Amino acid sequence: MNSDISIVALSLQIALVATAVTLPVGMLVAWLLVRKQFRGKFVLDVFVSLPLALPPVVVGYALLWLVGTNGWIGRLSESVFGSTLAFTWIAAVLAAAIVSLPLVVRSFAAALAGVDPRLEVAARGLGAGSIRTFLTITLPLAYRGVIAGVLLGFVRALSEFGATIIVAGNIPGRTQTLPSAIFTRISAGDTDDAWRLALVSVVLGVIALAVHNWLLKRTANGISSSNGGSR
Amino acid sequence: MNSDISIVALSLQIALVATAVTLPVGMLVAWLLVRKQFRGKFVLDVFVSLPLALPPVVVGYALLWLVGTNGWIGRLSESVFGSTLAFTWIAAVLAAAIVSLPLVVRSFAAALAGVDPRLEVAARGLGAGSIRTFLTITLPLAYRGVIAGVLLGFVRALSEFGATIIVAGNIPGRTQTLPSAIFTRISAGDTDDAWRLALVSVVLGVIALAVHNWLLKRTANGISSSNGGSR
Amino acid sequence: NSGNEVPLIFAAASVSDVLTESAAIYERETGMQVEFSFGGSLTLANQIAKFGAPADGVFFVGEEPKTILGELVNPVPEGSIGLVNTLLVIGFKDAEHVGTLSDLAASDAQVVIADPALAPAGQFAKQALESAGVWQDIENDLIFAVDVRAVLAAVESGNSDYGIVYRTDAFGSDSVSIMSEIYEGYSPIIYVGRSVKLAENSASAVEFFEFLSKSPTVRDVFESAGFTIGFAGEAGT
Amino acid sequence: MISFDIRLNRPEFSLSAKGEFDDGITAVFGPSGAGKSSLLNCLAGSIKPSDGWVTLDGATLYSGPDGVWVSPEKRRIGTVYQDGALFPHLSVRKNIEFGWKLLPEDQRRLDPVEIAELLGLTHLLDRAPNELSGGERQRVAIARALATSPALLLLDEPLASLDAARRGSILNYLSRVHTEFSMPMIYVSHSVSEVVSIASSAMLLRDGEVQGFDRPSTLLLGAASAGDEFESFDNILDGVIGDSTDHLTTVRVGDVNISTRHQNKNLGDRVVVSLGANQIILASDEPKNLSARNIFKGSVSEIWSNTGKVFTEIDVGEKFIVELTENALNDLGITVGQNVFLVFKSSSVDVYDA
Amino acid sequence: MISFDIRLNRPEFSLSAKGEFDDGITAVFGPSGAGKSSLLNCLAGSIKPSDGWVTLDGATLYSGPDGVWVSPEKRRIGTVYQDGALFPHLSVRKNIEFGWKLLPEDQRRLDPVEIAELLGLTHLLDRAPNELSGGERQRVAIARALATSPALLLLDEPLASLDAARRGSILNYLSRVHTEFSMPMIYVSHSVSEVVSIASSAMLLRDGEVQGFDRPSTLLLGAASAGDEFESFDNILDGVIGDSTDHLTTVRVGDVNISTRHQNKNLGDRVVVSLGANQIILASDEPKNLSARNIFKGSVSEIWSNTGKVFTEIDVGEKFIVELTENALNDLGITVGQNVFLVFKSSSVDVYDA
Ligand SMILES: Nc1ncnc2c1ncn2[C@@H]1O[C@H](COP(=O)(O)OP(=O)(O)OP(=O)(O)O)[C@@H](O)[C@H]1O
Ligand SMILES: Nc1ncnc2c1ncn2[C@@H]1O[C@H](COP(=O)(O)OP(=O)(O)OP(=O)(O)O)[C@@H](O)[C@H]1O
Ligand SMILES: [Mg+2]
Ligand SMILES: [Mg+2]
Repeated sequence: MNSDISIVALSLQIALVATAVTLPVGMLVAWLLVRKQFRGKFVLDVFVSLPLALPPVVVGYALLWLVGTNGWIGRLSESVFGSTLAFTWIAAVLAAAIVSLPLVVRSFAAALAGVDPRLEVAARGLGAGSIRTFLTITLPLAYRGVIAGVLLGFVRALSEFGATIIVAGNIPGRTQTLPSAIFTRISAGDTDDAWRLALVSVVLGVIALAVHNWLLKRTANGISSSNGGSR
Repeated sequence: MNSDISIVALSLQIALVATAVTLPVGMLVAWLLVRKQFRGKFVLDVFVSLPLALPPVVVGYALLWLVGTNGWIGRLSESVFGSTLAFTWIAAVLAAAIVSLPLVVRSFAAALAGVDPRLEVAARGLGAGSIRTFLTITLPLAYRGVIAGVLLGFVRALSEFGATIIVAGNIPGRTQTLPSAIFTRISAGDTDDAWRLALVSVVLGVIALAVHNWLLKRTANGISSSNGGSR
Repeated sequence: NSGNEVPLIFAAASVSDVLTESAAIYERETGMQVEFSFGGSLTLANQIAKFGAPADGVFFVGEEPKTILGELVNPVPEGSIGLVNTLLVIGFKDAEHVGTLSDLAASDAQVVIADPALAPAGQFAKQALESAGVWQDIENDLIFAVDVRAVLAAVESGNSDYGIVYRTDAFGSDSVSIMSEIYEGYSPIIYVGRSVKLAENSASAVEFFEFLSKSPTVRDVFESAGFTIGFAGEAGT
Repeated sequence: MISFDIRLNRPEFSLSAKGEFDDGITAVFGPSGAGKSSLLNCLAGSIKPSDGWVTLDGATLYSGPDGVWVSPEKRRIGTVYQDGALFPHLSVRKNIEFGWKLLPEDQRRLDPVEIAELLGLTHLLDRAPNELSGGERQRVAIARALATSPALLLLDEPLASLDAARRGSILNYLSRVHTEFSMPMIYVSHSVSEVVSIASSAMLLRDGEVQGFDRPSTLLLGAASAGDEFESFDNILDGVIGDSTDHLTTVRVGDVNISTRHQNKNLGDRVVVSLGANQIILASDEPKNLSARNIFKGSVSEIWSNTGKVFTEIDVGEKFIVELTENALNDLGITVGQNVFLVFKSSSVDVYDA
Repeated sequence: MISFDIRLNRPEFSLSAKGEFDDGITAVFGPSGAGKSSLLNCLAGSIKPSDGWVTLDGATLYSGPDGVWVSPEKRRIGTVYQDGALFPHLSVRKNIEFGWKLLPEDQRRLDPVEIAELLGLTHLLDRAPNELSGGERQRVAIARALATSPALLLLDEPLASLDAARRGSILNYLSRVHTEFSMPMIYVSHSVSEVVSIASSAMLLRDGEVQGFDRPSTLLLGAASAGDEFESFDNILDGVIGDSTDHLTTVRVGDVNISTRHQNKNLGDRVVVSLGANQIILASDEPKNLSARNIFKGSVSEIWSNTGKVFTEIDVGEKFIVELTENALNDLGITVGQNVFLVFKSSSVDVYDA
């Protein structure tokens, strides 16, 4: 049970950090994809979407190459930290962030594109610069897609297994997340234990979903304090 | 190479059928979640979102139980087909559909919720019943999220591995999809072959993304034949 | 020096519970620690051989992983402990009894084994079927599952009538019936520890493996999980 | 005929309206926020009242007590929304044809192409709504609602952003549609001239309450008295086109022949005449050598005053209401029963199709 | 002062407008689809012209040839959009304060609370925009733009869905803001009375071309002649409040003392007077015993006719334009130089703050 708690804690830590990374990155990418025209836009689009098209295991191996002694991330981190990131929790964060980024970007992009540009123009005319306009008008108006994207990304990060186990391993206490723990229990024939941990995953997912719905409702309320009777 | 083609064909078949299933189901669920109030709504919400919170392997085992002789799907299919669905391509479709459904539902729901209800009211007033209103007004106006949801769902189905390999196995020519073929090659140390297949996955993903972008643009154009100069 | 560092041992997930328990004993009795990363034997071997994963030791079963690792690992020292497993034919609870592999082949029923390309258990099963001379017969009725636990689950859930699994797996399940035990026709199924040649904490890994070989408490743990204990040199590793 | 008695409760507003509108054109007016749009929405079924009932031509559309609710698409009520509510993903053509296409062929009384033509939209048919100007959008909204040949047409300030010329021609078109297809209409507007020229009865709403329901002229007078919804009162009279010269047209109102600007109308056409009460001058002696073309002798039948304004009713065969200042009243020494002369210019008279 | 010479090309429309607006209130009018909103958007920077330039108080805001483009938030131009464009996710209060909060304290010349008060929005501050009526939304849009104390305020049909009373008080408030804060304004409207009461100059657009730029009265006359944008011509005159009685107020226009309805103004207040050309009667002899309070002697300085209407300019110290019919002209035998009497009612005169 004690180790259960530390597994959950580590999983949450990894998923939260991954979400904290994908949120701004995803927003930036979505914004670039939706509002900017530039060369290499499709390449960027492909690049962030790739991890969705590949089985996570492949993503895992690709990442392992990158963060390993021969990859550029690996060499960088070796010169900075004195070791590669492979088989550390940071590698798990990387894996989780990369596989959830496509979900986040796609949700954000659909939401941003749906915002009425005339309202942004109106905000500019009232003296708000482009960044402030984005933060105070575009983002709040895109809230449904943003909140959905964060939910998808977070929950996907929480359930990430295939890439994580390759690049971060399955080291109890250091990189063993809920999914890898479940896998280990199943492999060892510890079925009851495995289901118990799966149940924990479900509970975390339900909590995330409940928070998502609450945020959605709260934001919607903030946005229009009542919808009743409005034509 | 020949077998490559059949692997790709099977993968596409599975992903397409899965998408064909998740599209209407996802739409129905999203519509229920967004526009209806009913008891058990949150349960439904949790239920379709669960597969995202669980590692696919767990989903695979759960499915294996469901399609087994004691599961209700299993009993149904045994009475219809005389055998369980496990280790057939239909099981792979089931797995792919279930893991991609949450992405589809979430995207659709965010998009539907963003449609201005006043336009639906206007359509009703012009004589369109609720279904026609949904099809001719709500759906087209939610196009961004719908198209994004279909992309996410399709590509996720294409890359599905963890659940598929448990419930459908890895039978070349029958249930071996791209991801399982890649995994097999990697495990066998056939790295070159594995990377080649991974590249095929990437190409499929890029094509899907290109189609997505094209659809998005086409629909946007159909919706407003030019945006230039509009305030 | 580096010999005092905690070694990281890549171990088959199927022996994760017994190894974790042994590590606890190791720490209790010697004060030294050890870390594991669990996975499929082939996956682990590939991580090390092809992607330079930082393992100090490995602990798994089968020829294929060993081939993949080749010269990267040290040979198993004389007298090292090995966990020996055997194969069983299992059946869904109301499946007809089959006594031998030939009966199994003759039954025409669907049989699940682990995928020889993905799991050592599959390779052992394949060897057994081949040496029983029924591989050709049964090939069309075979279903390959990703690993041996998936085989067990497929039979437990009634999706397949028969399956070939390790003895240790079947012991944990009460929803399958054991049809027969297969004693021969495949390489010995032995989980052994090896240290990785150029790894930093290779020596600490060796120390842990030595402890496993010597400790009677550890031996109890292994035996109560259903393994037979063997030692290198005895059974031609 | 639509009848209703509804209540609608909102956090800071409640509407309570009861009425029965005949098959003419009924104007609904009142200050901003009075509940005009809310009332229309309740009739169309866009919003559900909190309580009450609505019937159209005898059929119950809504009944709170009986739990009856006819969904909007079954009501055959067309609505021109205040904000247009055009479908942004459909071209102007598809917007206009949206409801028309849903009609059984035999109920298609108006042709979308013709409507578009008459509302000056033909060159815009392939545009998207977001490529239209404000006035163009309003016209598309009108066309879209008309094309469904509704049994009742609700218009919520449909001409607010149109220029006078366009406004006049659309008003004309609307009244033609009204008579030709006997399509009852309910018309929300802030513009007196619109209300007066088109409506046969009017309802005044204020703060969610019905403050009056009468002929537009009568009601507008009350409104003017009650709180300046309008700056002035207009005399609205039914008439028939008489002789025309190049520059003038005579309109016969009862026994009175009124000179108006030249009208492109035929002898005998029925028209409605509107004449501001503040555009008529009274004279106690017969005036001479005035440019004013209309000088009629009559007698004062009534005098009353309202918020500092004085009104007199003068009977010259027809009754005209004239706005005066207190000073004028005193200077001329006007009393009830006295003979006076009405003086007004032909250009002060507006003439509309009846 | 804003100057511009811009071209804007759209698939089926092109705008080409050159002008220089002083720091008064400039009206822009013209038929629906003429390009009024497009022009305003080009000035505000909401859309980029295809070519040309725009300068405000000497600073270049846009120059096609030089590639200059000042982004909208740096222009200090406030815009009241035709469709409001309120932020749906912000309360009325936050909408109004949006731009105001972005201003450095020392540039906050108008107080949002006060603006809301004056526009009758105080009780709506905590509402969401989708809970407002059409007219309420328009007022919030005005308040939001005003609160940024812009160097130039653009108003695109800001009063289209308001009742007359509300409209009058807002027009009043706008002209007060204009003078008090010397805030230049550009005002798009279809309503003559609005244009005339508020603007000091006017531009007429038609089909994307500038058709005229002049004093509103002069231009409106031209417009009337050119195509009935308006039904009538109004005399617009500057005046000063004179004596008041209970019922009447005298307004001194040059040497002429005009009687108007009682005005709640102080002696000496500067005002603008509006009097419809079709509300004035001419008499060749001095009329007697008329209810009309304003009778002035003058002489005919000009006579001309336009699309069947005849106009005369009468000089009574000030020049008034009077619309007549051909018949009246002939009957009275009016010729240039002849002495005549102007007759009009005090209630025909509208008085606005200057
Ligand atoms: N969705 C809503 N929620 C709460 N209050 C609302 C809502 N919609 C309108 N109101 C309020 O109800 C009242 C009536 O609104 P309504 O739109 O019917 O007015 P109106 O008479 O049409 O005004 P206008 O002439 O300005 O369009 C107003 O006070 C308005 O603020
Ligand atoms: N985004 C657009 N794309 C193409 N054409 C447009 C677009 N917006 C407006 N137009 C066209 O440009 C012309 C001028 O439009 P604008 O909105 O400036 O007219 P307006 O004078 O403001 O009319 P109104 O009084 O009806 O608001 C119109 O013909 C209109 O159809
Ligand atoms: Mg309204
Ligand atoms: Mg406009």
